[in-house]
Formats: sequence, structure tokens, C-alpha cells
Amino acid sequence: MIEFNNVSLRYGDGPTILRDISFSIKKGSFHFLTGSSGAGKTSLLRLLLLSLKPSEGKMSMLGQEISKLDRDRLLQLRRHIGIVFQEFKLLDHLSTFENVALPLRVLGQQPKEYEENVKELLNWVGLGERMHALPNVLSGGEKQRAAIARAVISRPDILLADEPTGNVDPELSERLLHLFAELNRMGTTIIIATHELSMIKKFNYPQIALKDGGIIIR
Amino acid sequence: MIEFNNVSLRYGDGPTILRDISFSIKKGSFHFLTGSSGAGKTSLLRLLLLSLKPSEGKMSMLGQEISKLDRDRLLQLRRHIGIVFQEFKLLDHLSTFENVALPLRVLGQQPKEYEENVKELLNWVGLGERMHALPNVLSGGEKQRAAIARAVISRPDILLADEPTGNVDPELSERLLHLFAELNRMGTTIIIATHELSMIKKFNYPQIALKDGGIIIR
Amino acid sequence: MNILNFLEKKDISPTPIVPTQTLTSNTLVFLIAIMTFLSALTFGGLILVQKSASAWSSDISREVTIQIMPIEGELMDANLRLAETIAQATSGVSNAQALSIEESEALLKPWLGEELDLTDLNIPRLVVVKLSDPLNADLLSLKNELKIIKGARLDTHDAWRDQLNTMAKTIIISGMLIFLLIVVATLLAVFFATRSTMSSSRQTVDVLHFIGASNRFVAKEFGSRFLRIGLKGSLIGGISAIIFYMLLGFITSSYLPSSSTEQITALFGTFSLSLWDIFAILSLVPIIALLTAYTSRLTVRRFLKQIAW
Amino acid sequence: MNILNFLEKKDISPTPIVPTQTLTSNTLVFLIAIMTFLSALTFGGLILVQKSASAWSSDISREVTIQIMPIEGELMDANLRLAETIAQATSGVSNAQALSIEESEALLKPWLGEELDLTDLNIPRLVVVKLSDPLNADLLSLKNELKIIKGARLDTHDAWRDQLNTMAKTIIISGMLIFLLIVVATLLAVFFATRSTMSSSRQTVDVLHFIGASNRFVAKEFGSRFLRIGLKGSLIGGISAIIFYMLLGFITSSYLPSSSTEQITALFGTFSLSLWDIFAILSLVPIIALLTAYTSRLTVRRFLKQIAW
Ligand SMILES: Nc1ncnc2c1ncn2[C@@H]1O[C@H](COP(=O)(O)OP(=O)(O)OP(=O)(O)O)[C@@H](O)[C@H]1O
Ligand SMILES: Nc1ncnc2c1ncn2[C@@H]1O[C@H](COP(=O)(O)OP(=O)(O)OP(=O)(O)O)[C@@H](O)[C@H]1O
Ligand SMILES: [Mg+2]
Ligand SMILES: [Mg+2]
Repeated sequence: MIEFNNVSLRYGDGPTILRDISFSIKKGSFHFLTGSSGAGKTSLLRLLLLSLKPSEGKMSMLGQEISKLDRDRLLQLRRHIGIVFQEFKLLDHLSTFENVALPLRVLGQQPKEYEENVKELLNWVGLGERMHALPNVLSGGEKQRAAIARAVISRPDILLADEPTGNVDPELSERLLHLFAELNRMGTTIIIATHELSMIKKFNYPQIALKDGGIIIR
Repeated sequence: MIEFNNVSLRYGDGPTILRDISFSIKKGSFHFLTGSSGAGKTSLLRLLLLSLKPSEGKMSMLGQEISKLDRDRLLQLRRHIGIVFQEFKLLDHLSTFENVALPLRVLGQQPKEYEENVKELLNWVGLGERMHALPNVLSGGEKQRAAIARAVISRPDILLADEPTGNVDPELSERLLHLFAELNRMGTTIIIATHELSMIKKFNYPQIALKDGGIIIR
Repeated sequence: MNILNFLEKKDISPTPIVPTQTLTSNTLVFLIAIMTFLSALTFGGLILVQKSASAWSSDISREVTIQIMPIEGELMDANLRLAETIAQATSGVSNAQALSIEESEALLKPWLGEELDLTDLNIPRLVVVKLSDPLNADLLSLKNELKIIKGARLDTHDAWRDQLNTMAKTIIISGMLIFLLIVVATLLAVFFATRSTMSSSRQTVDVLHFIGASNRFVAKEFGSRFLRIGLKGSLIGGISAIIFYMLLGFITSSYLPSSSTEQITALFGTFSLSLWDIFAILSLVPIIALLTAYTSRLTVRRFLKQIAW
Repeated sequence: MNILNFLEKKDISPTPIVPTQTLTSNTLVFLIAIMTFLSALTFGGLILVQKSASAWSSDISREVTIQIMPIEGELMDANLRLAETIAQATSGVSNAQALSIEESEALLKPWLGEELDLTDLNIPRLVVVKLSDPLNADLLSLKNELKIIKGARLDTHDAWRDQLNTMAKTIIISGMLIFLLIVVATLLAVFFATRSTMSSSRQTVDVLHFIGASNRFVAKEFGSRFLRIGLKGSLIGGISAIIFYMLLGFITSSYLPSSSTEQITALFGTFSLSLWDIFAILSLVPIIALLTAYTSRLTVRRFLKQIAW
């Protein structure tokens, strides 16, 4: 599903952030991505989202060697990936509902087709009442939940999430992780970057730990 | 130091977020502010920062009744308050160093005067090497630490922090809380909004808990 | 501007993905409106000058004159009649008429003074020949045939007409230069403004990319927005220009002292644009809107090329 | 534009709090440059027209004519001498000279035809009176004194001069209208662009407020930036306009057929701006820069009023 072969990453001519990383992730698995602040978790997720090119090494996703794809194929591939950004990246001028519906719109679906689904999901993450609010009046945790909803609405094959529970209380955190687990059971491959030790302990999925540019899977 | 008398808050004609809140906080105290996502923590902090007006009720800070102050006095008062925003609010075109130095510049200090202090503080929060980087190349945790450094650089009388450790690992979290505790010992009144139960337990300061628009102090 | 609101709407349900009502886009609308206004002004000016120049020129070319010198031993009246007959027989001539002595005097008076009595002088006499078809009139054969009359000379006013044409051409060429300048400036302005709008929509583009939108999709979303901005701006500008001309025509005809009105009329013709002229000016509107859309489409393309990997 | 870089710098160490090199500000610079260019063009045009109008007008007013009709029993030559003497004795007259018969003929020829021999006709004769001081010349007394010569008449070309003045005034007033229009458009454009720049700097303003910066501090930071933008834009525009005029002068004098050059010269005088004119045009630069700074200062103030509580 996902294969990294001696992948290295550095920004411009700064220090090397990831060094000679190799690993493979099977379809339908669930991993936590851990590491101290600045270790490169977000960077690794950006590689997986195909929004960064590795400085060296090869990676393939969903059976395709990335370096061989042209731009259109890349964008196509991205539609199979859902992402929750650390800083949310919601569009300020669209309502919560419309932000969440965006991936479906890009896929060409009509409002009638997706309306029900989007509303149901919003209710599930507790945003049913804030559906028509614009992102900049949402609380931190509400934005985060909207970002999660946007990432999962199109039932992607791969779900990447960058500290998706950093802004919500432990109770809600657990609820959201159960959502991820549910998706996982339905076949989605999931990678979640997180600091929350309590979550990691409770759910006990394998970890990809970043340290000094290398990784340990445990 | 800080006095709330039957303060209520609602945005426009939305639901009431805070209802009839009264409490007082003594100079030099340290409180955690807790409550589930959307409970109104950020809103309460914005009241304290004087960036929101209460819909009803009276509040006074640093011995001054807020509703009686004109704009210039308000801005003056703000210089005694340091704030760490949930979404950081760093200026994208200024380097980390300059972002942190901003409050001193506003106070009229010259680069020579503040350079040493700023560098020392940046080293302390672990950003010594990223000093000249622009915010948008910083990792989530790095941004958060820069925001914290900016809030404390001018040694404010009151420090407000909105989930200041949501994006850093537990180790660094504790280190940052020790920084806050240190400031508190030197006389700064501190209020920190947070979800992290482990921190709350470990440091065991009193809590202001928001629930259904009311508060419980324990 | 409320009547232009319909330009903002699309089908009802989903909000456009690219924000429509931002200050930057208002600035762009305003900028395009100004530039359209100025282009339309120059363009209208060109039309007016061109019209009066061709009016002058055709007034002149519709008339040639036969001048007959008084020569000892020739009968002036007979010669005048002969000249008339020859002229009338020439193809392309509608009418030939000798001026009476009084009329000739009237022509000379401003130059020789009021009190002059020319009756006992032998002054040259004129036959005014009106052409029905100035381009195809056979002036050469007329000239040849007039050789049988002693002292007759054909004056086709060529020198005058040449001068007038040169002058009109000069004015029109200068005007066209200015017009071109303004159009180039408009395009540059649109280019810069598009880039700045794009960069303030950078976030939107990024997000669309991250959720797998193709460049086509993004370019389309932006393109339709800029087309609407361009249409709105150029409509406002074009209509203002027409209103401006109407006001100008109104003011010159009703408020200015009539002496200066005459001057203006002599220089520019009347400030009255025909329906056709208004139509021509309004035709700038879609042209500028399309140029805007095209420029911004190119800009968006380039922008997208730069940020994707 | 590299030579203008110095405008970007301030003292070395701290980065300006308001971002200096954004696309929006480039758009604003460009916009101001265009508007300054167009203002300068109109302004230069006004100067040229005004100059040639006053040149015409003074050419005409430096000369009056005495016309003497041939009258039975009067000696024309004696009358001409007498008119010369009277005129020369009048204050403000520098010189009076009767035209010879040949000169008078030359004046009439274009109207009466080449072959005409006027020697045996009694045509009216002219005395050309040159004025050294047109404004103070005592033309009234000249007119009165000429009454002793039978058939003499003073022609002061007043009608001509009036017409010319009206025409020049009309052109200048229209030009000033356009000039005003462009200036107003510039200010509006600056207003809109400032607002859009401000709103894209909203984040900066917010942060400055939250850390307790006074409105004075914020307004100062923005003000100095907009002054620099205004200066840069208006300098570029003003210099371009001067270069444009130089090129135009060069092209008209070297490339156009001389006949059209003559036309242009007749209409506009030569396209040569004196140092003073260039100076006058360049004086638009600081004016527009200051207007920009002022407009944006007002805009910033209003903006700050709106967002603080
Ligand atoms: N675009 C960039 N250009 C240069 N350096 C960058 C860029 N993005 C990130 N970095 C640097 O790379 C390092 C790793 O960043 P990254 O965001 O991957 O860390 P992270 O593990 O996500 O940290 P956190 O837990 O704090 O979010 C950091 O030191 C950061 O400053
Ligand atoms: N400007 C605003 N206009 C309208 N509603 C707002 C605005 N800001 C916040 N709200 C609403 O007020 C409620 C409380 O928001 P607030 O940001 O104070 O919550 P919070 O306790 O900080 O939550 P979190 O832990 O998720 O950050 C939320 O439901 C939010 O949507
Ligand atoms: Mg990160
Ligand atoms: Mg909050």
C-alpha cells in the first residue's frame, strides 16, 4: 500500500529532517506517528500527501511509483487520501457545511446527492448546530472537528491526521478516535500523528516513532 | 486584580455563551481554565484581554473598571497583559526573533536593548536555532513556543494562555509549565486554558471550570 | 451598483468556491471601470474627430470651382455660360452655377473692405461646380475641355483637402496612441491585480489541491470569477463614459456661451454620439471583460504551474 | 525599478512591522504610476495648448491694420504717409509701415487668382502698425486721429482675438475637466487599494492591538509605508510621462512628414517642454505621493476606528 525506500528529506539547504527512511504499511492498518516537536511528523505526512517531494529515495503509494506520475495522475491519486491538517486549513468564506462538502464537490457530486451524508457526519462530530457558521467564529475544537469531517467525508483509502485531537477534551478525543477506528474497520488505512500518550496507550495500535531523523516501528 | 460581576456574553443574537459569571482572581495567583470544547474558554480569555465587551455585567482589571475606560487607556492596559492564542497569531513576514521582540518594540525599546533578552528566552524554549526562520516554516510546536515567548517577553502582570501545550509533546509541555510557574513566582497572575488532565493533576493549581455557561472554581 | 448584482449570482445552492466579494476584487472592479471609462473617452473622442474631419473633407470635396479671368476681347457672360454647360456635361457633376457679381463681391468683401464697390472693376468670376459623386467625377476631362475658354482655370481645392486630411490623420494617430497606451495599462493593471488576488486566494488554491482538485477545476473556478469582475467593471466604466458624453453634450449646448459652443462644434462637430457610436463604445465593454478574463486565466495558469510540484 | 529600491530601505536593523513588498502593494504602486502618468500627460497637454494659444493671441495683438479705401479726389500716397505718421506718434506703437502695391497684391492673389494684375485697379491699401506694448497701446486715440483721413479705417482684429481666446479657453477648460477626473479617479483608486491592503494586513493590525500598540503607533507604521508606495508610484509615472514627451517631440520632429509636423506645430506649438514645464510636471509627483499618504492615513484611521471597541 505505502512503501518508502531510503527516503530522505531536507528543506532547501537546511538540515536533513528525515534520513534514509524505509518502511512499508499494509492496506487496512492503523498507525500512530509519534516524535517530539520538530521531529518531522508533519513533514512525513506531507510526503504521504504528495505535497512534498522526497530529496532522495523512492516512495510508492496505492501501487504506484510516485516519481513516475505526472501532475494529473498525482492529483487523481490525492482524491484517495484524506487529510486533517494540524492548522485545520478550512476555507474562511465557506460555511462549515460547505467546507466539509468540498471534497465531494471536487469529485463532481451535486448538492442533492451529498447533503444527507454531510449533515449526518456533522451531527456525529457534534457540529450539527454549528453547520452554517463560518470557520472564524468556531472554537478551536470545533474547527478541528470540521477538519476531521472534511477528511473522512469522501471515505478515502488512506487517512492522514496531524494531531487531530490537540484541541478537544479527552472525552471528545476518544469519541473521534472511535470514528477513526470505525473507518479503519471498513478498510481505510490510517496514520495519526499525535502527542497524547494516554490515547496511544488506550488504543494500542502500532507506532511509527520519529527520532533524530530515523524511525522505529513498534 | 481581576473582578467579574454577573458578566454575561453572547455573540450577536446567538446563544448565551457565558451566563451571569462572578469571580475574582487575586494578584499572583495561578489558575487552570477548563471546560469541554465550545464551552467558552477562549471567549472568557478574550474578555480578559479586553478584546470582547461583555454583553452584560461589570468587570474590572488591575483596579480599573473596564466600561469606564476610553480606547487609549484600554490599549495602555493591554500592555500589562500577555496572551498566547490558540491559533498562535504570529506575523508571517517577521522572523521568529522579531515576532517575539514585537511587544518590546511597541513599548519603544531599541534593538540593542532587547536583543539579549529575546535570544535568551528563545534558547530557553528551544527555538535558538530557528530564530531567523519565518513562522510558516516552523512546525506546530515551534510556532506555539514562539507564541509563548512573545507573550512572556515583556513580563506582563497578567498572562493568559489558550491551550499553550496542545501541540507539543508531554516532556516539553512540562518544561513550558515550569516556565509559567517561574513567572508566577515572580508575581505574574496566570490563567491557562487547557484540556490536558495529566498537567492539571501534576501541577495542581486551582481550576476555573466552565460548564453550561456557568463556572465552578475548585 | 445594485443593478449589477445579478452578475454575482450563479445557480442558487452552493457558495462559489472562490470568494466573490472581497475588497481586492472590488479594487479590481474599480480599476477596470476607470480604465474602461478612459478608453471609452479616448475612443469616443476619436470617433468625434474622425467624423468632423470626414465631414469637412467631404464638404470640400463635394465642390470644385472654375475661375475665369477677365481678358480683353472675351465676353465674360458667354464664357460663364459655356463653362456651366461644359461642367454640367461632365460625369459625376450634379450642378454647375456661375456666381453673380454680387456674390463674388460678397466673397471678396471681408478682404477688401465694406465700402468697396466692385461693379466697375473687372474682377475674376467663379463657377461653383457641385459633384454628386466626388470619387468618380471625371475632373481630368473637365480640366481639358475648359481649355477652350480663355482665362479659365479649374480649382479642385486639393491643397486644402490634403492639409485637412493630414491634420485629421495626425490627431487620430495621436488619439490611437493614447488609446493603445490605456489599453496596455489596463491589461497590465489586470495582470498585477489578478496576481495579488490570486496570492490572497493562495490558501483556497492550496486546499483545493490537497483534496485532489485538478488544475482545470481550479482554473475554471477562478476564470468565471474574473470574467464576472471584468464584466462588472467594464460595464460600470462604459456606462459612465456614455453618461459623461451625454452630460458634456448637454452642458455644451445649454450652458456655455454660444461663441465657444461654435468653436467646439467647429473643432469636434457636435458632441452628439449616434446610436451606432454608443454601440461602438459599448462594444469595448465585452472586449475589456474578455481581455480581463483571458489575462487572469493566463495568470492563474502560470500561478498553478508554479505551486504544484 | 531597481534604482527606486532606496525607497524601500529605512534604518537597517528591524524589519518594518507592516510588510513592504507584497503583491498588493506592487499593484498599488503600478496603479499610482499609471494615474500619475495620465495626469502628467493631461497636464503637459494643457501647458502646450495654453502656450500656443497665448503665442497666437500675442502674435495677433501685436499688430493692427489701417485700411485706406481709394476715394475719388484723395491722394492715396499722401494719405498713406499721413497714416504712418499718426500711427508712429501714438503711444505703444513701435513701427508703422504702408504695404506697397505689390505686397497688397500678394495678399489678394490667393483669392483673386494668379494672373490678376491689380496695378491699374484702385484697390484699398493697408498700413501695418506694430505695437510694442499691446496692452497699453492707445488704440482709441489712434482711431480718433485717423478720422482726418477720408476712407481710413482701423482694424484691431478684435473679433479674431476673441474667437481665438474663446477657443483656447474651451480647450483648456475641457483639459482641466479631464485632469480633475483623473485626479479624482486616482484618489478613489488609492482609497480602494488602501482598504484592500489594510484588510489583507488585518492580521497585523489585530496582533499589534492585542499587544497594546496605540492607534498612533499603528497609523504611523502604515502611513510611512503608503507614503513610500505613493512616492515610488508617482515617480515612476512622472518620469515615464517626461520620457513619453521627449520621445513624442523626437518622433514628430524627425519621423513624421513635414506637412503633418507643421499642422501639429500650428495646433500645439512645438512639442518641446521647457525645463520649467518639466519641473511643473514633476511637481505632480510629490503632490500625488502626499495625496496618497493622506488618503491612506484617513482610510487607516477609519479602519482602526471600526475594529477597536
Ligand atoms: N517549509 C519548511 N522550510 C524549512 N523548514 C521547515 C519547513 N517546514 C518545517 N520545517 C522545519 O522542519 C522541522 C520539522 O518540522 P515538522 O513540522 O515536520 O515537525 P513536527 O514533527 O510536525 O513538529 P510538531 O509536533 O511541533 O508539529 C522543524 O524544525 C521545522 O522548523
Ligand atoms: N465570533 C463568534 N461569533 C459567534 N459565535 C462564536 C464566536 N466565537 C466563538 N463562538 C461560539 O461560541 C462558543 C464558545 O467558543 P469558544 O471559542 O469560547 O470555546 P472554547 O471553550 O475555547 O472551545 P475549544 O476548546 O474548542 O477551543 C462556540 O460554540 C463557538 O462556536
Ligand atoms: Mg507538526
Ligand atoms: Mg478555544
